[in-house]
Amino acid sequence: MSILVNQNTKLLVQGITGRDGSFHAGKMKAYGTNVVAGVSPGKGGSAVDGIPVFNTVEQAVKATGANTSIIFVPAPLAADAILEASEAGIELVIAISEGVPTLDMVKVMPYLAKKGTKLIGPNCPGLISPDEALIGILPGNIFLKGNVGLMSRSGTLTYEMVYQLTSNGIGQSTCVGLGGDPVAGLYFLEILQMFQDDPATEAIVLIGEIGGDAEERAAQFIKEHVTKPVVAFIAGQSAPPGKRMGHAGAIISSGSGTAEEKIKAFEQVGVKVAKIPSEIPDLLKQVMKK
Amino acid sequence: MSILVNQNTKLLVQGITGRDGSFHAGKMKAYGTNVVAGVSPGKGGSAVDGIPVFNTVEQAVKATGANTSIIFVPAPLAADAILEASEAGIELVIAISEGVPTLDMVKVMPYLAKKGTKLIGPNCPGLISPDEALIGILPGNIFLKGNVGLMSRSGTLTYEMVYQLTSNGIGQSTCVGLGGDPVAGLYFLEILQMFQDDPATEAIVLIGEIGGDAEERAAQFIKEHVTKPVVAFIAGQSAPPGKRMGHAGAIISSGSGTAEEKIKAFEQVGVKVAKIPSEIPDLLKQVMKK
Amino acid sequence: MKIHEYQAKEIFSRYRIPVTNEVVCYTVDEAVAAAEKLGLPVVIKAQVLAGGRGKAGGVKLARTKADVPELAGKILGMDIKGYTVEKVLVAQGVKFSSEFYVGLTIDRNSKSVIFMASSEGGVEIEEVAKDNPDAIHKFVIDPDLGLTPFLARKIAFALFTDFNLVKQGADLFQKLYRIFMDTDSSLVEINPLVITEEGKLLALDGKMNFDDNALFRQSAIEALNEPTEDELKELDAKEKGLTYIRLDGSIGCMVNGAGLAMATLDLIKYFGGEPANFLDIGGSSNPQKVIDAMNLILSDKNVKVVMINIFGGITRCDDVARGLISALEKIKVDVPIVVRLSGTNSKEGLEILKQANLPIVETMSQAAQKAIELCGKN
Amino acid sequence: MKIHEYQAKEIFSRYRIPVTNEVVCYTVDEAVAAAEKLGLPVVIKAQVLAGGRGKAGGVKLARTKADVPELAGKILGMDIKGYTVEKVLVAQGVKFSSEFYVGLTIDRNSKSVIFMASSEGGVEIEEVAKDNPDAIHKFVIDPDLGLTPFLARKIAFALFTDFNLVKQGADLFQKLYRIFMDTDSSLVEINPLVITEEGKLLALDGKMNFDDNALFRQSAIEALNEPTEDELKELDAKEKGLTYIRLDGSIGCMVNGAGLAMATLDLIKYFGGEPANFLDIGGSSNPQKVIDAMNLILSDKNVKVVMINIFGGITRCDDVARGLISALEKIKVDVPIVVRLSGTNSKEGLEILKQANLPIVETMSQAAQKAIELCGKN
Repeated sequence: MSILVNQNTKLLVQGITGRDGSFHAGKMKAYGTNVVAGVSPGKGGSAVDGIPVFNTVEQAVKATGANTSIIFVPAPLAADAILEASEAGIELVIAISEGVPTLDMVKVMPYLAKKGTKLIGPNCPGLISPDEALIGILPGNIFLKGNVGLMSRSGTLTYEMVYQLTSNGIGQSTCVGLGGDPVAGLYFLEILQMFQDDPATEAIVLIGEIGGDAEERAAQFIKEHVTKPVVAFIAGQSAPPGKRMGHAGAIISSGSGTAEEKIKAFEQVGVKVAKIPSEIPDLLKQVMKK
Repeated sequence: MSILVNQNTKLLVQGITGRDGSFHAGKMKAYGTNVVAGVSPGKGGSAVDGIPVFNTVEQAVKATGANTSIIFVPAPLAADAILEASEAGIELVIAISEGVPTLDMVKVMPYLAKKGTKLIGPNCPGLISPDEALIGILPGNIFLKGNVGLMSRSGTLTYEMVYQLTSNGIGQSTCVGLGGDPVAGLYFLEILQMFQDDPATEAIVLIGEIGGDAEERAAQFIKEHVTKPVVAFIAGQSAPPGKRMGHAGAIISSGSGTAEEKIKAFEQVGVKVAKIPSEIPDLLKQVMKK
Repeated sequence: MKIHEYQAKEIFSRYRIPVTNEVVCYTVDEAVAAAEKLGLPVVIKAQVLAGGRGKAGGVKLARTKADVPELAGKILGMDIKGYTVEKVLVAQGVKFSSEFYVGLTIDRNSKSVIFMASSEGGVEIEEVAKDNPDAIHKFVIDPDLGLTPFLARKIAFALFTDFNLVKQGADLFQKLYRIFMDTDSSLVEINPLVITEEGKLLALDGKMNFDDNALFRQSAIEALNEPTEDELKELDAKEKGLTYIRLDGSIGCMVNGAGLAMATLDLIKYFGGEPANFLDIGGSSNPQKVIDAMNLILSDKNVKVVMINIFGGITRCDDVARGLISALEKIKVDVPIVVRLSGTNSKEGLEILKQANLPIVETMSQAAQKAIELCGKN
Repeated sequence: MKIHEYQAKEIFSRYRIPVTNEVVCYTVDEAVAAAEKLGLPVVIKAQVLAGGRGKAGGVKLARTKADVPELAGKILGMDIKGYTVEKVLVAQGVKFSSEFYVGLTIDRNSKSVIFMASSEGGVEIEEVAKDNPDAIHKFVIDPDLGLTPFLARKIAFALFTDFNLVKQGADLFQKLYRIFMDTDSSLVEINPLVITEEGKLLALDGKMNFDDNALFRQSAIEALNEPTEDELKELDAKEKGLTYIRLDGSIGCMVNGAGLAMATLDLIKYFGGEPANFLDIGGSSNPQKVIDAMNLILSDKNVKVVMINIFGGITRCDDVARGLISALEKIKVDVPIVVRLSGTNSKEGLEILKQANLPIVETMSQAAQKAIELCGKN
């Protein structure tokens, strides 16, 4: 078992004829993900890597039964692509596109709620249930099937963490890159609940970042709803106030959303926080022994 | 019993300090409706006919527990008033205001759906459950408590019909004036279902009008979901095509929505249609004998 | 409210929707000059606020220089469904391949704006709707989203196969939606929308209707209004709180409430009479309103009898009766009047009328029959 | 992206939000002329893209004619948090009673725009948020509805009791929301919003930040950008696919991925070092990118050592290693370099680096410690 994506995932790639879309469609297919269709307006009828391409998401869903979509379209068009997927009945949308205007996402959210569409991203690396399905731009080879659920606001830092887990023989149920934009889809709370409910997940790794209060809220949620062990890491402990470090999310302003506060929030609810990334495997081993 | 409004109705009057608002607030209260509050921005703290006035609907609901609201504000502000009621948790909104721009109503509808707010109107006379609650501008004295449910797209025509029923000793469970605007709240289908489910209603009178296809859809719905006897009347049988007869709804264009088609649709599903208003009491007596 | 084709296309142009090169002309000379400027052939089209002008001979193709004054002369001054043609649109003739229909209107059932598109353009869309409903694609527009790029593309893919046309179409449809929303339209149509020889989409004709309830915030649109004489009368009535529509019969009607007024007309027809008007005087007993209403009815010289049908609701019948009498004292009415008064305090009301020697009846049906009888005598 | 107070207030003015009469001045002479025109007293305010200018002495009241050149002269050229004051705003002194705070920003939790309002204006709102959070009213704005009149009124009722002020406030707040949406803002603030002696609301100060991701469609806003030298460097880096932020330390960093880059800085600090920059080179092994990145790092003369931390994901470590070597062959680097390479094909990558005699380490922690060690020696 795993969460969100698995062998029943039928993946549609929106923007499949673009540079990133075609490259990663191939990578995902090679990993074993069931990539059933692509969409690229005006390219309907063609194929990429053997994957049939359609003009609209509606046509693709009708023809292939796609239930999940990954978005590689350029940022100015990404919100519209998300809406198109939602309108066509796609259940889970993963938006990789980086640089999507915040107000575009603000306008998208109520529609997704109305249609019951789940969203991950934008500006995220995607997610993977090892040996089942890889949806995103994550390097499949570093993951190992297992029983740790991982969620992160960051990309390469996730890989770094996963690599350390895998190197230590700790496998993963599902790893989710949530993205770092100010307005994003599923976040810590929803994913924590899913891991809590997933029989295949025994422990949870949460990789946070400075800015906002998502980690503080996650800590509160863990206290109230999560019985499985959780360990955490917060990136940006040394970031100077007011500087934006790559992720739009990672801005510290005036003493709120600092790493210090987040670490304190976690420790208060019994979540162990790694000081440096290399501590994570040991912390996990400690909490999982119990 | 009755539908929508009864002795548990706690009524708020939006626009209570206006000419129509204050006049009808008094009339409704005199009828016995539980009028608990009024709203008029800037007049908070005052009272109309002993009814306390608030600046916002939120304050009124908090102070009085109002669950139903009637809107008397001028047409350009009516949509905003409906939204304010919905946002504050009002369950049923009756919009009397006439001349509300259609696109205002188009924009209001999804929000009401999201919040689960029921709407009647705009441009409607309101509704009454005789001896329980009168919400609107209907003349309370012509109604008689009984077991016939009545719904209508028209105002005075409704009174005419009700007067004939009452004069013939036929009482009413609830009478609903739906309004004649192109985009309106609850309509035939929803009200039919409510009457069907209401133990106090034994027969149903439907008063339709030319224009649109609401009556045709009602006929189809009756066939599939309504087991109680229904009789109908269609106004505008003689209206010339393309003319707007008072109600925005009553436009015939190019052979669709004619009285002839509507009457045919009803007769096909076994609903008796009165040729002239005075036939209604007799038809009712016929179907209720069975 | 309706506007002319040329006005609709001026609005289209402002939103950069391609329309034909064209000039609106009030005289034959202007039409000749316009044709000279545009180059032959030109299409000369009557500008009247009525449908079916093609069938009525109000649209003609001028191929030669001599055609222009001849055809323009014929069309100017022509009567189309009671409207006199006071201006024509002289439009450059365009070579095109296919004709499409696109239109936006309000959909009562989805309570949304709906986009309609069909490959069977150039003919009356109502005919298509009747004969081949599947040929009309309908797309409900979510009010919260508006016409999104993806939906605009979906519509365009339903009409076109060439992706270049799909892109043009999607862009054009979004503009059309913006026009609809920006102007509080109730109907916006392009019929036909054509593909020119150069592979460009072009609006050959255009139609726009507006929501009267929204005109208060659409002053630029309201300024385009050209009410006919009948409509002016209706507008004037509206300012007095009356809704008046002139019809062709001889029985003048005064009723309170639109639904009851419609039912009254139906009843007159049912018993074999012909109503002269629809007139809703609303819900007050103000004598001035009755005076205005009576003057309005009597301004129609066809009226041979007046039927007053009042249902007293909130306004009591005795008040109405007093209002009626006070009004009738102030104006001279030289046709017979039939009064039917029912509802709250009807007994008292009828008593008052009786004392004033006004002919009264008990029911609507009796009133209608009595009016028809008096009409036959006159 | 940020803009100056005077620019924000120019935008406010365009939306008819009342602001003080004011003139932006680049010289003392201009300030004197402006004060003459506006009349005394005037407030002279430094226009810099940094907060806390009041505490830094960048805002002064000039009561007399002599005050103006003196104070303007003091403020112009002043350094506020590393920004040199190149212009001042000379604003008419206004008598007012109460001070309010109103602001709009994005709320991550409701995923909506949020309106904040407080009666405790005139001070830093972050202080109010800390000391008296209940004094800040927050209103989530439904994205589908926007700031409706009723919500604007509700906000205004939370601040004002006088209905005249409520009406002014509701109107002003709706305009402020339109500004936020129209310009793709990330923050719009008026602090303080005051009530003048005439009972009118007036924006005494204004602040606007914008969503960088939306600047592509906000050319008028983008044109207002006045990047500092550091920001120009960051922008230049962005064009090359790099995210660069200059910091104060001496260990230059080159990392792929923002999160990993942050964690790298953390690690350096954790072991007692000071990073010279944040630099995310993204996910490709293109040698040109490495060259650009290295040039960027070395343009900072404080850098004594460079730490390269690459996690090979989709891009394999051996490709990264080859890219690194090819880049380092093309530029002269006269400070020591520490390379840490991990992930896909890391063994092969490290082998390649070893053959090229580049100092390599196995883990992030080792890399950080090694860099700090080398930094100490330099």
